[in-house]
Amino acid sequence: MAEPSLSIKGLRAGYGSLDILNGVDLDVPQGQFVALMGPNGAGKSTLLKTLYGMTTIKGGNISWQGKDITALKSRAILAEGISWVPQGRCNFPVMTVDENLQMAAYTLRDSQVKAERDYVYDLFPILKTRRNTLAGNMSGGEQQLLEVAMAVLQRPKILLVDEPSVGLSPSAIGIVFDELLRINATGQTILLVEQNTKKAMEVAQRAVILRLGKVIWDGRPADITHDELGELFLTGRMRGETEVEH
Amino acid sequence: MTPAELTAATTGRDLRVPFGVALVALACAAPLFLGNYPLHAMIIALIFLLPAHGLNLLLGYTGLLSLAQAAFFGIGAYTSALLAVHFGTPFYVNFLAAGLMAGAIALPLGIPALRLRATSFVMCTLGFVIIGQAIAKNWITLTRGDMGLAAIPKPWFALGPASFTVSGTVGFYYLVLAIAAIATLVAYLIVRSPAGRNMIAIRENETLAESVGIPTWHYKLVVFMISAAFAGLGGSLYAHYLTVVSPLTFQMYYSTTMLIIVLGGGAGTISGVIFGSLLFVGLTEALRVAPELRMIAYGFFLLGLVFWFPSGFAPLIGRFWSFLERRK
Amino acid sequence: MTGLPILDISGLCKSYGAVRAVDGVDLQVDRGEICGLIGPNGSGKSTFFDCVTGLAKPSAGAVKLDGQDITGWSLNDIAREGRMLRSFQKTVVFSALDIEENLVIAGQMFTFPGIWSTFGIGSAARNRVAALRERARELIKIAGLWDVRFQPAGKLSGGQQKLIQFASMLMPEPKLILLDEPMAGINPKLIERVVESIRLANTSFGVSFLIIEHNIDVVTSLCRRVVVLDQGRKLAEGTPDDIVQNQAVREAYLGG
Amino acid sequence: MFYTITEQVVNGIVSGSVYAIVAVGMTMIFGVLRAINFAHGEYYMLGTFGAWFAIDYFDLPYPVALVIGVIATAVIAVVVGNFVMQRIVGAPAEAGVLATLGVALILQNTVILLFGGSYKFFSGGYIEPVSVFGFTLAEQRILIIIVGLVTFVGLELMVTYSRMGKAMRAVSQNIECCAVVGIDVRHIALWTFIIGACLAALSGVLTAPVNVSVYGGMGELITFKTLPIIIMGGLGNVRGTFVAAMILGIAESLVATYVGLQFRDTVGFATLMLVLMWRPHGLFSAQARF
Amino acid sequence: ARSEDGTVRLGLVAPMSGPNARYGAFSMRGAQMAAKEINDAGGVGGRKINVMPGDSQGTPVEGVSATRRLIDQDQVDFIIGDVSSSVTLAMQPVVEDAGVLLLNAASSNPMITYKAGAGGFKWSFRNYPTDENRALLVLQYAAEKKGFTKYAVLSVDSDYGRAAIQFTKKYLPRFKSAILTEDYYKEGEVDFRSVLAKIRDSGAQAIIMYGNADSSPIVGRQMMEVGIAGKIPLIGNAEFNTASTIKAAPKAMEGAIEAAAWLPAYDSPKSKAFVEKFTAEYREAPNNHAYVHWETVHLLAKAIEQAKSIDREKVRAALSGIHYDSAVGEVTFDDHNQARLPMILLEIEGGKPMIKGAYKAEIDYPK
Ligand SMILES: Nc1ncnc2c1ncn2[C@@H]1O[C@H](COP(=O)(O)OP(=O)(O)OP(=O)(O)O)[C@@H](O)[C@H]1O
Ligand SMILES: Nc1ncnc2c1ncn2[C@@H]1O[C@H](COP(=O)(O)OP(=O)(O)OP(=O)(O)O)[C@@H](O)[C@H]1O
Ligand SMILES: [Mg+2]
Ligand SMILES: [Mg+2]
Repeated sequence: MAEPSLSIKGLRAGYGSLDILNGVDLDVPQGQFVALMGPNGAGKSTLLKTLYGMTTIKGGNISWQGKDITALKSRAILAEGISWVPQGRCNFPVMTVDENLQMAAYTLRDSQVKAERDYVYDLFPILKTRRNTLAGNMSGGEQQLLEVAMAVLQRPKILLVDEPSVGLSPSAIGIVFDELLRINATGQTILLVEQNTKKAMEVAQRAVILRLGKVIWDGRPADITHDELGELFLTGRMRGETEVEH
Repeated sequence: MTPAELTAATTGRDLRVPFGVALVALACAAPLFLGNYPLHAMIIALIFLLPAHGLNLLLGYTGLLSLAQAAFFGIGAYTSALLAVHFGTPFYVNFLAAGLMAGAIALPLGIPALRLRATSFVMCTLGFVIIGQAIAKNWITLTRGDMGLAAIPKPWFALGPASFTVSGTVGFYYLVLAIAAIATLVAYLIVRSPAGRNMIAIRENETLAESVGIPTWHYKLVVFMISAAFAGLGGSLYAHYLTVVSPLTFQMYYSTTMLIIVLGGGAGTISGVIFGSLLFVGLTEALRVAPELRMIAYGFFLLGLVFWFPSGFAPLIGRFWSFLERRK
Repeated sequence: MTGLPILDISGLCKSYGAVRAVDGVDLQVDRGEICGLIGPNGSGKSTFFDCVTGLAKPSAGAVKLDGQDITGWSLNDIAREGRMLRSFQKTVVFSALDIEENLVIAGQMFTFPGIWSTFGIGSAARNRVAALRERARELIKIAGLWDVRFQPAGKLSGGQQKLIQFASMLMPEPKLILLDEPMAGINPKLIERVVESIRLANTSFGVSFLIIEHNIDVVTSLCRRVVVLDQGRKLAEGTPDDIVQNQAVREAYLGG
Repeated sequence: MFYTITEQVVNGIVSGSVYAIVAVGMTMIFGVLRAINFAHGEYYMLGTFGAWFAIDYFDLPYPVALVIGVIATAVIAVVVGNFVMQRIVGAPAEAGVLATLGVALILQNTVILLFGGSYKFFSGGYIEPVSVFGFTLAEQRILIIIVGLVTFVGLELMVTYSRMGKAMRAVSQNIECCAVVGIDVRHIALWTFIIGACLAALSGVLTAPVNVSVYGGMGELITFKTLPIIIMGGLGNVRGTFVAAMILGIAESLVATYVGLQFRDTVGFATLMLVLMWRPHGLFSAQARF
Repeated sequence: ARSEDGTVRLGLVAPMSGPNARYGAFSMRGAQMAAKEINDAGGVGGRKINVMPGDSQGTPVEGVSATRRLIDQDQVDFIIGDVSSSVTLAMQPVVEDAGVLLLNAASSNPMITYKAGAGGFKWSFRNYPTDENRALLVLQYAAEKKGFTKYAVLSVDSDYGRAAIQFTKKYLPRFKSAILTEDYYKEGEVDFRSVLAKIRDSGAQAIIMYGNADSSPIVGRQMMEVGIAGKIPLIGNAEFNTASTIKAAPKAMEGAIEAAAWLPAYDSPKSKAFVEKFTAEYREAPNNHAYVHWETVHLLAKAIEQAKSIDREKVRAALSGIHYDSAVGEVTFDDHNQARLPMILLEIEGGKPMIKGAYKAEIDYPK
């Protein structure tokens, strides 16, 4: 494996006094495409939020390219080249698609913005046709596309995406995942949270499974079958392990 | 209501009862050890408790921020005063009429206002106060305008041929205490009923509440009327206690006072409101030691409240409960 | 149980300015049926739901529920009838309340006749609420939310909130439930359970369903009939197998 | 008759332009902080006091006093912004009401404590009446109208085209998402607040010569005039606020003439209620837009 | 008496915070200055006067709270207050119950003394002219000396402004006069242009204005703008005669007629000395409220002196029969505990206030 560029050690974090992550260890080398999976409420979104500086960290540390980013605020993290697409709606509903993309480029220089915008319009032509529609008036799936586009536009070094496939039609899911693969090919690291495990295991180079705030499985998608995955979600153990116990 | 509170409400009942009894006993015995002036402060606190309960039902439970309490307070005060001065009716007639009048007027006002959302609703309710004051000032034949109505008689009751007048601070204190206790019980029963749960649902998410079949519009209207009636009853006590009403009764000051009581005590809890009214009146009276600095200190108190106790002092009470329980 | 369809919609249209979100759709849901509604993003599925349930006013067309014309009724008018309930695509819950309270509220209006009775404090009211709690606990177990049942719903994960919404729909057992993407963000194992409980409600209580879903596996396994929308119009209708084979559907929706 | 009506309309426009400058600051603050600023009038008062102080104690000319009044307010706004306003971003509406009421009490009574409660006499400005199209106005009022127009055009441009303006709109719509795209919400909130407070101060100093009296409690009335305007204009809507201010100015003027001055202060809220019955989201748009 | 510490405990209820704080500030300064003068001269009967403030915020409920506190907590024997009539009306029953002497110095609503003395409340006194007296005086002067018959009303929308006009109307027929337009402005109003234009077109000969001092300069300036300055004079009472008001709009104030309990410009040695001393002390000229409170403290001191005790009963008796020389003339009380006060009438001529006389009138109480 290459030199780890994102390194999470013994991370404990949560909301207020409530701990959700109970010691997460994860090393992600530059350019890897990681799928984070796990049952509902496992703490996947919380992990991404924590990486983006949006929760209270109780212990452990996060470093990125050798730099400790544990205590940084989200704006500073963004400046380090880490972008986040949160779960659920996150756009400016009373601004047009065009303006939303401009806001996404808030930290970029003005000259860059236009080129970047044209680039995402090429990627997602449907957004181009709706460029003057208010974001809040679009369908759920269209908004989801917009949000992915907003993050892509920032050209981050690490992209944290939380369930980008939610609400997308099968063909749109195809487009989004193709795009993730493509930007991954340009060297960007991707941390993808997905419930659509089938699709996620197709595209990711590595699968990490979280349960009750801990990593319980980490390996290549090819090394785990679908049924085993389901079993892991439910019990936290592989079938093989249970048999050994008996 | 947070789950913590819900559990506290069920498991803590055994403690609540003795504690509540002790509190009531203390309140009953207050005239034995309180002078006239502290008793007066208690009376004011208890009078304000009524509109505050009303506002709490509206804001704390149903999620509607209203500044109209002063308007209904004023309507109640004037209704009572006019009846007492012109017709010499006994207290309970004036008192009930004040509540009914305020509640009834809330209906036509609520129908257009409750269609508005958040800030527009707030401003509309503020408008009621301002327009109410203009009416009280200009409908001179009825209200005597700015001269106000003075010499409102002390509360008296007629029971058949016998009649009985409540006079003196102590007498009035017991009258107000009894009424406040009943009002608190009524408010408690409302929020503990299924309707109370529906009100919270409206507060949390109106569209969702509608989609699960809660007639949000009716509830809002009913709660708005109930809250107005509470304010009207408070206004009646106010008029009989101070013996004057003037257009100044319609003043933003009273609306914000109610707001401070409810939020300071803890919106969405009954005990919080009781605590809030005592605290508020205690504070304003305590601050009298430095008249020039009084309002400045009060301003800082508000800021402290917002930033350090954003959900009022009720969580403190909750913590006190769990402390007691752990000791047990 | 045959006869009239439970939901009968004809020529439904909805436009927002120049956008024709729904453009003349006819659709029937038979009694006891589980019907699927699919289509590409922005094809007008959610808008269709909005028009049927009264959240939006249709520009044209008629909606009949159980033989009764309910076109133009408001969301609340329809919901209060208690025959048809819906869930929302964007998850909404009563954030400050725990799961049990969320579910009790969802069932409450259907066990209390009229708003005045909800102010009741007697044992009759208490018993009703207790029964609701009982049912709520059952559903919480089914949805796999037992461990977090005391947490405020607003502080649960996205998927958990989606499950609360689903469970709320089952609380009062209406005749028809419209679900807008109930499986979005739910883990594969739980999807199986949700599918199971939909089947159960359908077979043992005769609840009909109209389900918007992008998870095509779920749609094919659950629905007897699937309707496909595209750009506000009905593109196809038929059994899941027909639909998956349909060339037009493949192009517009499934991709390739 | 016709002359009277026209004259009253002109009077209405004159008072409308004062309302407009104060209200636009408040509407911007609301747009970003989602808080009704009950202390807004106090910044109007502070500006006036600053200018009065400069004139009375140091004999400075009016234009210099104007600058001093605005700067003094800005300094106070920085403090209030840092310690109070930034912290109510994203808080529920009630918190905003209480906090700004608290600030109003503090500012108002501190000024009273420092300068005494009595009214002061403002002696600067250009108060000579001049005749324009047959109407006589104090020169100062012409200045007010001009400054009002310039402010509005400037703000409208800023809000639509500048980075800051767009960020302000963004903050008003979705705070969490601002973190995602890297907008510093607290920074934007602070600056919006300072600009809003300075606009209030500016209109305070501009009107001081014609209003003459300066006293600690003068802000409250302005706050109450402004509230219906910003709701009518559509919260956060600069253009709407301008139009609403003019409508209110003219309506007040006509009511004062044909109904009675005592009803003047009710006009704002009465008009507001009528407007809201007809258009629940204000005169202009269904949604907030700067 | 309750106070055993050898002082005279004197409560002062006034709005010390809130929008009307400016009245309270003046009242307090006037009273404190008087107390200091008396104490420096050895006190009353050897006792120092201790002024204890109570904030009424201008609202009845706060006023009553303040009064209660002064009585029960601070153990005062005498209270002076409040400025607002509605607050004073609410305080009356409280002092009546407690048997504490209330000496009002600045409320002008006639009801206060309708109900006092022979009217019922034996502990309420008022050392301030009522609205009725003033209204009559102004109208009489305007009609007889100026020949006005057509008036426009522009008064403050408060108990004070409203009551003054109510009594003006009572006396209109006597002078065969009429009111053509009637408007009331809210305290703090700054825009009078519309109303002044209406008045200009109405044909009124004078504007009857009963208001507070801070509005007068604004009205004056806007009269200049609307073009009626110097043509339609102001009459009534709103401190037309202070130097700053005249300076603000000299042309508009020319010919203004005012009837007042007192004015800084009043030309008597005692008054002049007060103004000088106050200005030196507080770097600000006194207003009417400062004066009346200053004078009332002195009046009370004299009553205590005459009673030779701070026993309230005795002081009350002394007050009823007092003959006190105030800065504007002799003060006595009638059977309703209302002071018979001279009222001064001034007219501005050539930019200077000219005193046209001091008048007293008996009040006819409603039967
Ligand atoms: N804002 C919050 N405050 C308190 N607790 C929270 C909050 N958000 C989430 N939690 C808790 O953290 C746990 C993990 O939540 P998280 O959102 O990380 O789950 P997840 O793995 O992303 O699940 P899903 O697949 O359903 O999105 C949940 O059980 C929830 O109770
Ligand atoms: N309020 C509105 N104003 C304008 N256009 C709207 C509005 N609501 C929906 N639309 C448009 O109507 C079309 C249909 O939207 P709808 O939400 O019904 O799609 P959908 O089929 O549910 O898509 P998805 O699968 O992405 O949820 C979209 O193109 C959307 O932009
Ligand atoms: Mg998640
Ligand atoms: Mg949809």
